[in-house]
Amino acid sequence: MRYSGLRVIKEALTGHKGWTPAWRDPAPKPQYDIVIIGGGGHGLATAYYLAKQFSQKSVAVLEKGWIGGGNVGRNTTIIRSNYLLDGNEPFYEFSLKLWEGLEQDFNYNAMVSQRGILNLIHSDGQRDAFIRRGNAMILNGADAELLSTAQIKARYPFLNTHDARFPIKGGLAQHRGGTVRHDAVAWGYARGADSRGVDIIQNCEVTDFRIENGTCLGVETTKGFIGAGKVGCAVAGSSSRLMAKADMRLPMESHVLQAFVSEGLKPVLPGVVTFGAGHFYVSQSDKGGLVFGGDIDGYNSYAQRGNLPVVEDVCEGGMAIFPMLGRARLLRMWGGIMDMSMDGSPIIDKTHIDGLYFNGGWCYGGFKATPASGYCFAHLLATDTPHQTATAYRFDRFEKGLMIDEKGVGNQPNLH
Amino acid sequence: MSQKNRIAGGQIDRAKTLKFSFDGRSYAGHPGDTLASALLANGVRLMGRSFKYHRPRGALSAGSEEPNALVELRGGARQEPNTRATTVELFDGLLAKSQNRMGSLRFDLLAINDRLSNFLTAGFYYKTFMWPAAFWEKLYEPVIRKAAGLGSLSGKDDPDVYDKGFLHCDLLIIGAGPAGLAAALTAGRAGADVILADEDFSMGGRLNSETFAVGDRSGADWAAQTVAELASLSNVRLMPRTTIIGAFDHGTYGGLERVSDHLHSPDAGKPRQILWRIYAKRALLCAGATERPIAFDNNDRPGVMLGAALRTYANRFGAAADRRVAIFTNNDDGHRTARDLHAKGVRISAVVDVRPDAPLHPDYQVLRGAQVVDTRGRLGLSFIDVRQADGTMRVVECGALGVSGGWNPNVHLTCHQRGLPVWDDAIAAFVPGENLPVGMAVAGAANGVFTTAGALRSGAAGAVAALDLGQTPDLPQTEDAPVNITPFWYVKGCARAWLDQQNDVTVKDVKLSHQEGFRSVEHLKRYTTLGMATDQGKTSNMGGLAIMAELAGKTIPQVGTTIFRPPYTPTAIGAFAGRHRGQGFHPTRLTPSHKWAQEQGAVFVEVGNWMRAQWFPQPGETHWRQSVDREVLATRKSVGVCDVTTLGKIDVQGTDAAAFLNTIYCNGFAKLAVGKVRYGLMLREDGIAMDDGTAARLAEDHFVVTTTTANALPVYRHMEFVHQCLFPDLDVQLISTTEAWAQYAVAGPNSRKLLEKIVDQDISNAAFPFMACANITVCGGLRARLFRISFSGELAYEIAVPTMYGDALIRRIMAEGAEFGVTPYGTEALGVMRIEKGHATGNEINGTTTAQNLGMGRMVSTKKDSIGAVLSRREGLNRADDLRQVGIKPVDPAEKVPAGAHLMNAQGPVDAVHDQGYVTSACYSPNLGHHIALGFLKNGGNRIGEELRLVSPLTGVETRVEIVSPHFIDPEGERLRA
Amino acid sequence: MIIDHPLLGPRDAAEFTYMGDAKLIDRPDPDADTAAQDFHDYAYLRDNPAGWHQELWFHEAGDRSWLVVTRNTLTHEISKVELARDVARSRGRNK
Amino acid sequence: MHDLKPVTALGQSAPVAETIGTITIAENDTLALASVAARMGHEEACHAILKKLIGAVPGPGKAQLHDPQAGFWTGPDQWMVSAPRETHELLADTLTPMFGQTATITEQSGAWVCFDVTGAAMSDLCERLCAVPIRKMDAGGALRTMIHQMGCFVIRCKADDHIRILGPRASANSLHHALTTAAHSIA
Repeated sequence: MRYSGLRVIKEALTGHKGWTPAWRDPAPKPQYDIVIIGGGGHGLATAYYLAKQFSQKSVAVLEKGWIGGGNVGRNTTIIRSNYLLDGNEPFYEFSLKLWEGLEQDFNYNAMVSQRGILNLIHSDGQRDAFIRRGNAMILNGADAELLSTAQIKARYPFLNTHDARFPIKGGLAQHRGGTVRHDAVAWGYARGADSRGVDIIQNCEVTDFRIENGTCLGVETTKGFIGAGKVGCAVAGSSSRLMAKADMRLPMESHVLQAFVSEGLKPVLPGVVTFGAGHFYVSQSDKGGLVFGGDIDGYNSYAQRGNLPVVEDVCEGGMAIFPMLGRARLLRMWGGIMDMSMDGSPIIDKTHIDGLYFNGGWCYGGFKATPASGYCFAHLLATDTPHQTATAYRFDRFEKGLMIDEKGVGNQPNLH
Repeated sequence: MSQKNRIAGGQIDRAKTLKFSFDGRSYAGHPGDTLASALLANGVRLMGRSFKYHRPRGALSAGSEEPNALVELRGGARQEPNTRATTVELFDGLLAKSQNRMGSLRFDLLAINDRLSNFLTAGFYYKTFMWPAAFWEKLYEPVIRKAAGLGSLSGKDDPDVYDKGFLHCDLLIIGAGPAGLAAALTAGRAGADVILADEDFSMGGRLNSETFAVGDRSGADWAAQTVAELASLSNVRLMPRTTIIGAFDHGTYGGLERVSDHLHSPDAGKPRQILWRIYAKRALLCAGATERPIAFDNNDRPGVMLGAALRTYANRFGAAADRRVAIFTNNDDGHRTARDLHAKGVRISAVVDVRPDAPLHPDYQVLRGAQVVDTRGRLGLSFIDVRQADGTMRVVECGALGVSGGWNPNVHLTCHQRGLPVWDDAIAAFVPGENLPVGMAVAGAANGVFTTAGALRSGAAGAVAALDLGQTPDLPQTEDAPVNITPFWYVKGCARAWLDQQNDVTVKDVKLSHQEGFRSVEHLKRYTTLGMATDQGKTSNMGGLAIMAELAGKTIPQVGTTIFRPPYTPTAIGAFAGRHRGQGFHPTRLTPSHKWAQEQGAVFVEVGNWMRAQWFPQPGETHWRQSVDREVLATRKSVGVCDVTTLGKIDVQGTDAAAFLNTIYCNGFAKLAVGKVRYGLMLREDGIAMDDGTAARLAEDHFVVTTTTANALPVYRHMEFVHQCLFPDLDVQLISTTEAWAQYAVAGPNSRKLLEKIVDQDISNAAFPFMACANITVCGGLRARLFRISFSGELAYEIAVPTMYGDALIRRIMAEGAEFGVTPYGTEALGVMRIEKGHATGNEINGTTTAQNLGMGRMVSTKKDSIGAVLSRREGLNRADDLRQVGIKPVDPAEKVPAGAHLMNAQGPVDAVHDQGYVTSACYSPNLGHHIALGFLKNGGNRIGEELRLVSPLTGVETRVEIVSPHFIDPEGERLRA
Repeated sequence: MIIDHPLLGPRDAAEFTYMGDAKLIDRPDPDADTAAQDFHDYAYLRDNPAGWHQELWFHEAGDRSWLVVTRNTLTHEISKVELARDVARSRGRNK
Repeated sequence: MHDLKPVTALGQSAPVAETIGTITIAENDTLALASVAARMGHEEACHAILKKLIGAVPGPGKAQLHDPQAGFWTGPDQWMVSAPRETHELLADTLTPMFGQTATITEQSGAWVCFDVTGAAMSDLCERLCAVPIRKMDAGGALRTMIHQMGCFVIRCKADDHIRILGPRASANSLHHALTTAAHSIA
C-alpha cells in the first residue's frame, strides 16, 4: 500500500477500513540467504537496502522483542555529519545524504527536519579545533559554517551571554543537520523491507550460532533453527553478549546513556544546540517536548536506566546556556545501552568466522548513522567488500594502530 | 466574584479571602484551596484546551494525575507553563492563564482541528506531508509545531534559585495517607530516623477527602493529630510538598520539595524548590492509588470528572463542580461519591452503574445495568445520554459527571528499576510485583489494599518489617468495606471516546493502531502517543491496555504495561541544576597572583576552572595584539614574569620514586641526578602521548612532577592507578601539590639578575645551570623551590613559594624587577613564545598523536618497560609518511596562517583525499615580524623548505606557506643555557 | 549508586571515577614473545558481561583508593568491594 | 627572617567571618598543614610516631582533635597533621626529622582553605552542601567529599554545632560562596 495525502483523505471518508498492517507477521522459513540479527534501526535498514539496493530476495530480520524497541526508539533523534577524522566524515556525510532522500525513498514520513545543529565554542583552543573540523567537513563535501556570538544570539536570543561561567565565543553550525522522528525510522524501514519480501520475525531470540568448521551455517532461535548463507549481527548494546556465543571478545563495553524529554512547550528552540563546556545538547520535537541529553553514566550497564548525578549534570549544562529552562519541567528520563567501542568509532566488518558479519560499536551516535550503517552493512553482506565510506571500520584497526579516535581519549570507552 | 459553587465544610480557611486571576478575570478563594478547587467554587469548569483537537477541557482530577487543567502560572520571567491547576496551592495575587489556544479559551480558532479529526487519526502524519521534500521544513512542520506544544516558556532567565540537599534515614515513607501515617507513627515511636514525604501540602492523603471516621474522630482530624505527634518527634522529618520523583540504585531516592511555590515569590535568598538526594536504608511506598475513568463518547467535556475527585472537591475544599451531578460507575466507590455529595446538598441526577446488582439509595435514582454513552454541552457538560439496562435511551441533565472505573495502585516507583507489576483480579488492577527496588516495600492502596483499615494495618506492618520491630501498635477502628468492582473499560460501539485526554487519543485510535499492526504495548504507545502526555498516562494507560487486550484476544497482564520511568511527576529542570548555573556552573579557581593581576587591569580567560591573566593592557593599547606583542618583546629583551601555578604539580616520593617515574615516562628517569630536572613525555597504555612536563629531583627519594594545566587530574589518577593496581609494592607516595605552591615563570635575559635580588642562594650559571633545581629560600628565609626550566626558550626560571606568599612574591618580583623593566605576561604571550620555540601543548598533544608525530620518537626508550611502550610500536603508528610536527610560515609575510587550516600540496585538488595535514597552533611572532604556526604534516620531517597551500574553506582562507623547522627562535638553545 | 568502601563505608558513587574491567590490573609481560598480541588483547578486548563484573573505581573525591567493585551490570547490585591494591597483590603484582 | 606578608585564601589581609541567621562562617587562617604518608614496610614505626605526636592514629574517616598538633586520616596510611601556624610555621620541616625514613612528609599549608562553621543550624547547612551523614557523625569524624564539585574535608569538631571544612585553596571564593548562599537559604 502506498501512503499519500490522497490516501489519508480517502480512508478518512471511508471509515479507515482500508489500512493494512505496516508489515507482515510471518513465520520463519527454514533457510534464508541472509539473516540479520536485530530488528533495530540498523538491522531493519540493512534488510531494506539488501532488498532494494542489492536485490536480495531471501532475507530475514530476527528480533528478540518488538522491532524498534532498542536505541532507535530511545534516543535524542539528532542527525548530523560534523565529524573530523578521515575514517568517519565520508561515512556520516553519506548517511546525511541518505537521510535527505529517505522519506520519498521508503514512502514514510519520518519527519526528517534539517533545522540545523550548532556546536557552541567557549575558548580559543576550542575554536581552533572546530575550525579544523569545519574544514574537514567541507573538504569531505559536507556543509559547515562558523558563526559569531552575535549571529548565534540572533537565532537563540535567550542564550546566556551575560552571566556565563564559560562565555560563548561563537559556534560551528551544520545547517543540514537536524532531527528525525526516531520511531518512524524503524517503522519506515520495516515497512519498506517487508514490502520487498523481507521477513521480519518478532519475538524471535537468537540463542546460539551454528558454526561448523569455521563457517556459520545459521542460528538457533526461540523459534527453532534458521539456516542462513550469511548472518549479520546488528544488536548494538547487546553485541558482546551475542558475539560471546561465537566465542568472540569485542573491543567494546556496554554503557547506559540517559536521555530526557520535557513537557510539551510552544516552539522555542529552532534547531539543535550542543554546549561546548559541559555535557548538554537539546532540540525541540514537533510535539513541543525539549529532547535533551548529555554524557553517559560512565559505568558498564545493561540496565537501561541511570542515576541522579548524571541527570543533574545534564540539567546543569542546560541551565548554564539556557537559564529560561529552569521553569520547564523534565517529564521523562530513560536509558539505553550503548555499544561503546574502544576508539569511539564503529565496526562494520566480517568476523574470522566465514559467513558471520558484524555491525556495532556505535557508541551513543548510532541513530544518525542508521541509513549509512544499513547501506554499508548491506554492501558488505551482498558483495563481501566494504563500502567505500566504511573501509576504516575494521576489527583489526586496533592491532594495527589505526584507531579512529575523534575525542582523543584512547582505549577507555566511557570517555568517548 | 461570587463563589457560586462553594458549599459547606472542607479544610479551607474561610476567614481569609485570597484574590486570584484566571485569563484576566478576578476571582476569590481561600487558604487551603487549590487553583482548581477555587475555580470550581467560582463556577468555572472550562480550564484548558487539549493538545491535538483543541477540545474544551476542565479538571478531570483533584491531584497530580491531572491531564487537562494545565495553565500558565504566574507571569513575566516566572511564567510556568503546563502547571496543573489541581495541585497549585492558592495564594493571594495568583495569576494564571489558559494555554494552547489561538484566540480565547472559549473561542479557540484551532478547534477546527476537532472538525478535521477524521483526517487526523493516529499516525496520519507518517503517511503524508512527504511531497515535495523541501516543504517539510518550510511549510508543514512550522504549522504543526505552532499548533502543537502546550504552554510557553517566557524566554527569560528563571529568576529563582534552587537548592540541592542530601538526607539520610533508616526509613523513607513515601506518601502520608493512612498507610504512610500509620507507618511513620510506628517507626517514629520506635525511635528510627524517619522521613515522611508527601506531594500534597496537607498530609493525610485520602483521609482529607473522606467523611468516615477513624477511631473517635474524622479521618482528617486523625491525620492532623497524627501529623502533630510526628512533628513532636525529633527523629521524624516531615516533608509535605515533597514528591519522591524516582527510586534510584541502592536506596537512593530523588525528592523534590516545593519550598516557595505556594508563595507569591520566594523570600530573598530562599530557594524556590530543593532537590533532595535521599539515602534510605529502607523505603516504604505508601503512594496510594489513582482512580481511572471509563471511556464513552465525548467523555472529555468540562464537568466530566473522576468520581473521587468530585468527593475531594466537596469534602476537602467545600467546592462543588456543579449543583447537579450524575455518577457513572462500575464499583461501590462511585456510590460513596454520590452519598457524600448528596449529604452536602448537591443534587444527584442519577447514579449510572453498569452492574445489574448495584446498591440502591432511597434519595436518588440508581440506574442499574446502565451505561453513559454520550454527553452534550458546548463548553461544558449539560446532559448525558444513558443507555438503560433494557436498551432504552434516557437523557439526564447534569453539570458534572463523576466517573469511577476503579482504582490503580500507584506502583510507579516499584518499577523504576525495571520491576514489573502483576495483575490482581480482585481489584482489576496492577499491583507491585516481586522485583522491587532493593530495600523497598509497599503498603496501603499502592499495594492494592483499598480499605482504610487495611491501609493502617499494612502501613504499620510495613514499618515493623522494615525496621525489624517487635510489635504492631494499636490502630484505630475505621472503614473496612470490601472492594466490589466489575471491570468495565469502555462503552461498546463508542468511537470518539477519550482514553488519553491530553494527547487526544481515543478508542478509535487504539483500534486503528491494532489494525495497522502496531500491536505491542510499546508500539501502541509510540504510534498513538497514548500515555506520552505530561501525566505519563496515569489516568489513560489502563484503558488503552484493556482495549488492546480485547482486540488481541489476550488478558491485560499478557499485554503488559509500558515502562514506568522517573520522574513520578514532571520536575523543574532548574531544580535538577540547583545552584550550578551562571557563574556557579563550575567552581572558579584563582591563581595566587589573581588579586594583583586584577589591580593591573589584566584581562582574564577561563582555562578549565582556572581564571588566568590573558594579557595585561597598558594605557594606550587599543588591541590585544599590542599588549601581547609588547609582553613578548619585553620578555625576550629583558625579563617577564608569568603565573604558572595552574600547571599540575605532583610530589612523587619514596625509595622507589625513580623506578616509578621510569615506568610512567617513556624516557628514562632512573639516572637523573639529584638537583636536576628532566623533560618527560608520558604515554597512555595505547601508545599515544598523554601529557608532558618536567620532573625535578629534589632528593634521592623526592621528585616534583609537573603536568599540563588540563591534565593535572587525569595524570594524578593515572599515576595512582599505575601504583595501586600495577605496581602495588613500590614504595611511592603521591601527593598533589598544585595548590600548595604559588609558581611563577621568570623569563628573559635579565631573569637571573632579577632573581638574584630575591633568592638567598647563589644562582649563578655555574652554581645553578640550565635544568637545575633546588629547595631554596627567598627574601631572607622564606622556603621556596627554584627550577631552571624554560617554556619560552629564554634564560628562565620557575620559582615557587607556599601559596599564601604568592601575592607577596609577585609584588616583590615586580618591585625588584623595576630596574629591568620587568613585564608581566599572560597566557597569550606565553603561547606566542612557546610557538616561537616549537614547544608542544594540548593543541599538539591532542590525544591522537604519538611521540613520533611530535618529533620525539626517539625518546621512547626500548631499554626499559614503560606504560605505552609496547603498543606504541604498532605499524599504524610508525608509518614512514606519519604526521610530523613542523613549523609553518607564510610565503607572503603579510599573510596569516590560521590554526585549524588544512595543508594541501602546492598543486592538485583541494579535498579530503589530498589532505596533507593541519595547523595546530598559530600566532603572530613579534620577534620575526610575521605570522608563524605549528602543525602536523605527512612525512613532515622530510619536507622542510617545501611550499604548500594552506586552506581554510570554513573561514575563506587560502594562502601559500613554507614548511620550516618548528624551532623558530634559538634552535640551538643557546639562550637557555646563558 | 552507593559503593560500600572497605575502609570508609557507604559512599555515593558520584565521588568515584570509573575506569573499567578490573582485568586492567593484569598488565601483560612486556618482555614476552607474544607481548604485542597480549597488549592488544589487554588494552582493547573486553568480556563486557551482562551480569557480574569486576571493575575499577577510583575514589577521586574521597581517599584516592582504587577499588575493585563486583557489580551486576543487569541490576547494578554490588556484592563485593575491595582495595585494588590488595587484589593486585593477590594476583601476583608487586614491583 | 623573611619579610613577605601572607594573604588569606580569600585573598585578604585578615580572615573573613560572617554570621547569617544562626550560622557563623569563619575563615580559619591559623593552620599549618603537612601530610604524613607511611613508607612501605615502615607503617608500624610511622604509627608509633604519629601516636606520640597527636595521641592516636586516626583510622579511616576519623580525626584526632588534639592540641597543639591534630590530625586526620586522608587515605590508607596517610594523614594530614595540623598545628597553629603562628607557632608551627615550619611544620613539615619539624615533622620530617621526627618521622625520618618511616614516612614521607609534604608541606600542605598553602594548599587549603579552612572554614569553621558553627551555629544551631549547622546540620541543616551541611545537608544543603554535601552527602556526609552529618547527624550521624560523632565528634572526630572526618570525611572527604564533594561540595559543589570541590573535593573537601568535612571534620566534625568537639562542639556539637561546629564543623570544619577544608577545601582547595584556589577555589576558596567559590567554596565561601557556596557556604554563605546555603546559610542564607536555611536562615
